[in-house]
Amino acid sequence: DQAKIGVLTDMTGQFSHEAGPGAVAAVELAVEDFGGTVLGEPVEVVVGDHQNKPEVAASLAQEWYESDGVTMINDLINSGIALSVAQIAEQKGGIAIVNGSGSSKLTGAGCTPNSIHYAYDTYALANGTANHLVDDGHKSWFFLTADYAFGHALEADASAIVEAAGGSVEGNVLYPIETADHSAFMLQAQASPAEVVAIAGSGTTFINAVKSAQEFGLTDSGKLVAGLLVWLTDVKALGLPAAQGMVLTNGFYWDRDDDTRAFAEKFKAKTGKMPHMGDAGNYSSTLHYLKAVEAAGTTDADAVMAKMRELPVEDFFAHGGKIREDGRMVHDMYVYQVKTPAESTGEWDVYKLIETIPGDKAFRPLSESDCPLVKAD
Amino acid sequence: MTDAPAPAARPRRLDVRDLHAWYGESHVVHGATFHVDRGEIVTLLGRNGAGKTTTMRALAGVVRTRKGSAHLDGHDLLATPPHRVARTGLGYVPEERGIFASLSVAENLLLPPVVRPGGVSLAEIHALFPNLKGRDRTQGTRLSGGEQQMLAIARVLRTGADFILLDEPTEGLAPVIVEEIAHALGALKARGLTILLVEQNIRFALAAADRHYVVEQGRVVDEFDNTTLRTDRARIDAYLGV
Amino acid sequence: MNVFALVLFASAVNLVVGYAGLLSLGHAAFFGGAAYVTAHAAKAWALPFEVSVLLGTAFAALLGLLFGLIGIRRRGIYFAMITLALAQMVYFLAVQLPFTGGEDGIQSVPRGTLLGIVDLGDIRSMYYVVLAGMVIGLVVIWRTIHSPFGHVLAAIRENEARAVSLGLDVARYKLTAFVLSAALSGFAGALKVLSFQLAALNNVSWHLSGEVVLMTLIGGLGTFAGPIIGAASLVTLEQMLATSGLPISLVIGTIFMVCVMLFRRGAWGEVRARLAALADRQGPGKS
Amino acid sequence: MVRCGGPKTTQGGDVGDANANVIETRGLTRTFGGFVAVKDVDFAVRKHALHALIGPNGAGKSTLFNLLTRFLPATRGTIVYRGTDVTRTPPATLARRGMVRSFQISSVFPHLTTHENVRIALQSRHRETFAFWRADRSLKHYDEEVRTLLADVGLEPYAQRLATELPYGRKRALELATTLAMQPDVILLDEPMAGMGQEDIARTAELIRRVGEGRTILMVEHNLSVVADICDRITVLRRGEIIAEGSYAEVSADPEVRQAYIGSDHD
Amino acid sequence: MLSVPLVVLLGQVVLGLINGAFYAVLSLGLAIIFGMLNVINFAHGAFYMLGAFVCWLLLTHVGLGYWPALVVVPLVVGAVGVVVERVFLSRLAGIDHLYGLLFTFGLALALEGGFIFVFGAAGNPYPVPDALRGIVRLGPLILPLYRFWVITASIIVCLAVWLLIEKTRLGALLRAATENPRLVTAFGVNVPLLVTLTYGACVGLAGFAGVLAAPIYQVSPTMGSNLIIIVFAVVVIGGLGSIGGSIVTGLALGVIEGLTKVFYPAGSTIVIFLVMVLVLMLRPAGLFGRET
Ligand SMILES: Nc1ncnc2c1ncn2[C@@H]1O[C@H](COP(=O)(O)OP(=O)(O)OP(=O)(O)O)[C@@H](O)[C@H]1O
Ligand SMILES: Nc1ncnc2c1ncn2[C@@H]1O[C@H](COP(=O)(O)OP(=O)(O)OP(=O)(O)O)[C@@H](O)[C@H]1O
Ligand SMILES: [Mg+2]
Ligand SMILES: [Mg+2]
Repeated sequence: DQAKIGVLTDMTGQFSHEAGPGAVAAVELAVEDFGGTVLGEPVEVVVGDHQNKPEVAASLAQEWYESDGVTMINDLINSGIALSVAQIAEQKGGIAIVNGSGSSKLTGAGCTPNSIHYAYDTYALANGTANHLVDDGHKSWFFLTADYAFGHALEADASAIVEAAGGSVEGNVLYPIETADHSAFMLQAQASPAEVVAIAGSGTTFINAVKSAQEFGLTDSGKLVAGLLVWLTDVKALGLPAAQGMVLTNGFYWDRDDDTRAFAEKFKAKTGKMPHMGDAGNYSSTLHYLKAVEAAGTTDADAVMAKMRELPVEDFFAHGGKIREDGRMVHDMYVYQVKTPAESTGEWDVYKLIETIPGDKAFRPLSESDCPLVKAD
Repeated sequence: MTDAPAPAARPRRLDVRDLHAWYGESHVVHGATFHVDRGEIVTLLGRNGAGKTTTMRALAGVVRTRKGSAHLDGHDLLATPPHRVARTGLGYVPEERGIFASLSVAENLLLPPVVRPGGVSLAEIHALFPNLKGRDRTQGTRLSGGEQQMLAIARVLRTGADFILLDEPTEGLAPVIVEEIAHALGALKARGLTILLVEQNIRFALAAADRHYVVEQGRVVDEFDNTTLRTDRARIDAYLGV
Repeated sequence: MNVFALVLFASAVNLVVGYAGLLSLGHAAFFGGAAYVTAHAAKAWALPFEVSVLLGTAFAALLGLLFGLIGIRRRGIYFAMITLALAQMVYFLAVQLPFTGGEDGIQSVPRGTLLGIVDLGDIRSMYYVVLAGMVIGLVVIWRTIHSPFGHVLAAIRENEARAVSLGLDVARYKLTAFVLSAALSGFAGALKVLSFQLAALNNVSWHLSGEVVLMTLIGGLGTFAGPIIGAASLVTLEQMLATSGLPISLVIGTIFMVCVMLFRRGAWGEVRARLAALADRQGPGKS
Repeated sequence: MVRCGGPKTTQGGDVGDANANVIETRGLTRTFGGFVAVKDVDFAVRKHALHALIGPNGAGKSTLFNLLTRFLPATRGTIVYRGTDVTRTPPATLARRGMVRSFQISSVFPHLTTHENVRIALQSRHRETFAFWRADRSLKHYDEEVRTLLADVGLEPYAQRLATELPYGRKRALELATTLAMQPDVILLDEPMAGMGQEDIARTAELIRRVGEGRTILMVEHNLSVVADICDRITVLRRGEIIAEGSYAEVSADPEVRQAYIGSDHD
Repeated sequence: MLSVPLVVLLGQVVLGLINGAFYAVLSLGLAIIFGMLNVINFAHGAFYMLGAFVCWLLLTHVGLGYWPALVVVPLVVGAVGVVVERVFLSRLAGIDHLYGLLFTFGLALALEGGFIFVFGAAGNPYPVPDALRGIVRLGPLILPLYRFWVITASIIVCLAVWLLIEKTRLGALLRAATENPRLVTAFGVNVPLLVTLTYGACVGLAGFAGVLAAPIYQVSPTMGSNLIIIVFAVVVIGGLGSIGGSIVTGLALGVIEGLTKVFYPAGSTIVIFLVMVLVLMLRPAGLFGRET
């Protein structure tokens, strides 16, 4: 029984800065830190570049599970791909752990007994930021939402929370994801009386939206910009002058405590950059997987899944993290604000912590889940 | 000037020896040898497919796979880069006319760069080809077939080229215009131009030219002067299969 | 199995681009549109395998008819841009309509059984069914280009005005070829759904429309084997590169450039030309 | 000589007989922008005539052809073909009803062989064009007919050559063969002799005369010896208007025609 | 939907014009390459990206600022274009223009992939030059100053190019050279040189647009890849071969797109294509094109 881990990710495409080489490095580090072997055999890591093509990902996943002896596939950025590989894992008796994609469908209608949604999901991110800001007195909101399922989900989750917490949604605008120029939407945001302009999108279009917000003087005119899904790499790409003041929720920040800093140093030595929540999730989940394999004494998917659920997740990423029956790994989440250039003391010193959300409050409660595995109970 | 002096008295302008030309793999001109002297109008006669057009294209640099030698006023045409050939004073009116569809009549007319002073003026062109008058803005290929032929000739006359290759200039032209062109060629000759002509219309060839070569299968097989052509029609008819 | 679907798709595209001289930049709409319809029919309506595939193919054919009616009288790049524009609208619908699942697509489409006998859940029988589907599609294309209709199509491509003057109603021939090609592309898309159990946005995006033309071009435009070779090699390459660690677009981009520079008639076109040259050289010697 | 002053041809006394005139136009006009290329033309071609249309360059001959074959829509006026109004009929339909044209600038299918060029026309004539399910072996039965047609225009030796490789004159011959393959009732030939060598001209003239038996032919031609030789009726166009009509002898005696078109050379 | 305030609407028209100015500069170059050299230059978006990147690299590694970059970058990118034309595209002249498309598509892929490989996909920020920082208040409307500069610079460049092509013999020469290069050569024009320089100049224009774009958008490897088909659409709507057409169409479509963003944002990605289908149905050769 050899444990073989496949990192299926976007190595060279539009998401490669969010996952890609960083994901691979994190998994490799975890294997090294585990000692390189499990059940007396070396742990092998293989890498696949799915190029954001579901067919390529599916072919590769099938081949990996079926003939290449891959026992677990990790990262899985791109929600369509994550959903389809989760299905394949179930069919072929493999394990899929999602760190790259945030779609909460993975623990909803698309949940499987063989897949785990690990680092974060859209619900948790929206939940953290919305709750915090409304509690803080920022009650009127305007949404700038990427016009696709992922953006809609972020917005829907966030506005439900805003309204539940006594805030109001003043308006929204759906921007097509191909849009490079967001200035037209900025004018609308500008004209709205709302205090908070929440951007529900990700990747390059998110970055461009924040840039225009800065260019149009949104923050100067007293509005608060909130990002509903922000990677550390996005903030780096924006630069502090453009990103400063933005409020966001994240599952991990390298400068949280000594353990995270220790991991970050190792990661940086290997890749030249600081890890973000996807990287940390890839590391932590790989480690957890290997521990479970060792505990189960086999790489058989059912046995390992059972062990993974049984053992608590205990490392720098999560303390006492737990995997629920819908596949959700439950852990604390954190609300951060982007520092101003003046506050920042170093290249990677970009966030200040403003709130910690305990795991049981961070994620969608099981009672609201539409995962068939939960209903079966 | 119109009365041709003895050929030997004229300086040689074009001297073609053992010219070969190919389209890709197919060898079309097989060693043509002929010459044209200053102020002469010379025709190449021959059946369809004999290689007349190809010979002209080889001289103008439009067909690039060539061997042998061709000199115009001492310039080695085969060694001249194609865009420099026009600078030697050679103007080319192609058989297919080569009117540019995306250009207006005026643009077509003004397109070829002037290579020497003394070209035919626009006024003279309009006098010669009244059809072109007032059509400046019409798209080139929307002219009638004959008008396109006029435009193709006019275009080259304008540049001041003094050695002109004319490939079937009368094709598609009304008899009156053919007559006028015959006169015009005479006038051009009087101005000192030298012309190499490919022609199917023997009547026109007779009226316009001084000497005639017969091309057969890519070779020059015979030569006539006008008198012979007039008196010994049978000989040429044998070549042309009439 | 991706290879089978794309080989058929590229061959169908070649029918219009290579044989009818109509550059279409919108064929992904047929491939992907049929994929969505097939997936939805099989999953949400729980229709049998054959019926879903037929529905997908029919949908593509209808869509092809619509595209054709709008664009067929335009020429060259104008035609290409109309097909692109219409395909972008299909893409837009795929993003907007609820049943397509947006950027996530439709997953876990059931395969069912073929004619109620062969269980397609079995990967091996699935494989042969998709292979058979591809072969059937290719036979249809082969027949078409080597048929009286195919000759007329060639003539129209060569000289449209002359074809009209000979009493050929060119728009109808082009439309027929276009609809046929759309239907076959749809068929390919349906086969893809059954092999991967998913339909996704990238199946309707203009990138795919472009890629499939490029596959055809690389293999050899207007040759029967060209698109087969082109699609098979590109898909295989993509699959191989996935685990190679190389920067894929850089490699594929470079391959495109090299292909164009080295064999402009496409791989197969080049082979054929060489063979012909060889035959020429030997011909006179023998006689 | 008959001048065309009135709205109708008065020649022959069979006016009004729908069968006698294969083509009739009334007030046919075509303008390009402000330029009137064909002006109010009343024109008729009688059945089984070999009718020539001549006139100076730019007179509107090709335009008139384009109008008659519906390659260009008319600005005004009507066209009647064998008794029915075809002013709005699509060109391909008209061709299938027996009116086939050739082009002034050679128009062949360049990358098909000479043989295939002609065969396409046969396919069109026999409506064997939509069968995409049938093998092209089924086209073999045309071979004999193609060969005959090619032989008629002296193109047999070129049968397997690509049309693009033919010398200019041969392309014209090919175009003619392709046109004849349609077995048209009415053939419109736009300068069929242009670019041909002497030997071909004679042969083609003979060919046209031969195929003209039992057919109607309307041709534009600048080669007046051919026109004089084979055409039984001639219409002269100038600046879009008919200036004369009649036999060659009649027309060529007209001083206006001589001045505008024929010049002094021909007699 | 009708509750959109008038100011916002007016603002959108201005913003639309600004985007339109980008479309105009890009489509201008594309239109010339396309209409006159008969190359479907799929790499145009990549050259635009290259322009922005060279600009960024000059700033970060050489310390060369925005203003000099405005001149240097188009020259650098143009030089790359010259090399590409000379070494590759010139060999493809005369064969089906699909091969030119294939080549430039490959080039675009390779450039994009290469830049992602080296610089990552996220992109890099480029500061707005000091002189153009800040916002302009037009009544209640707030617009960034830099955007006004973009529109001015683009329109000046477009007009200059238009004058050069339409009012000099250059345009006619180019079109003729596309149609029948051998004949134009025989007339004494050095066609290969002409073509190379034109390609270089048009690509340089794309580089210029890249510099203009750098401070607004991220300098990222994928910035040109989605733009390219929009710009193609602009060229086609304007009518192939019509330089003026592509400028006017670029500006107009920018405005139409901007207004769509107000009333039906989702539709803004396809409004241009919708316009294209409608235009081509009514005018087969585009708004300003001529039919051949
Ligand atoms: N582009 C071409 N490719 C291949 N062969 C060609 C090409 N053009 C002409 N040929 C061949 O070259 C030979 C000579 O043709 P060319 O056009 O020079 O003849 P020509 O004497 O001008 O005839 P014509 O009187 O018909 O114009 C012919 O056999 C012709 O088939
Ligand atoms: N599409 C068009 N646009 C503008 N002018 C046109 C168009 N087509 C034809 N013309 C003009 O109409 C007139 C008649 O042209 P047409 O081709 O009918 O002449 P033609 O009698 O056939 O002459 P030729 O004997 O030279 O072939 C010409 O002056 C021509 O320039
Ligand atoms: Mg010739
Ligand atoms: Mg004519």
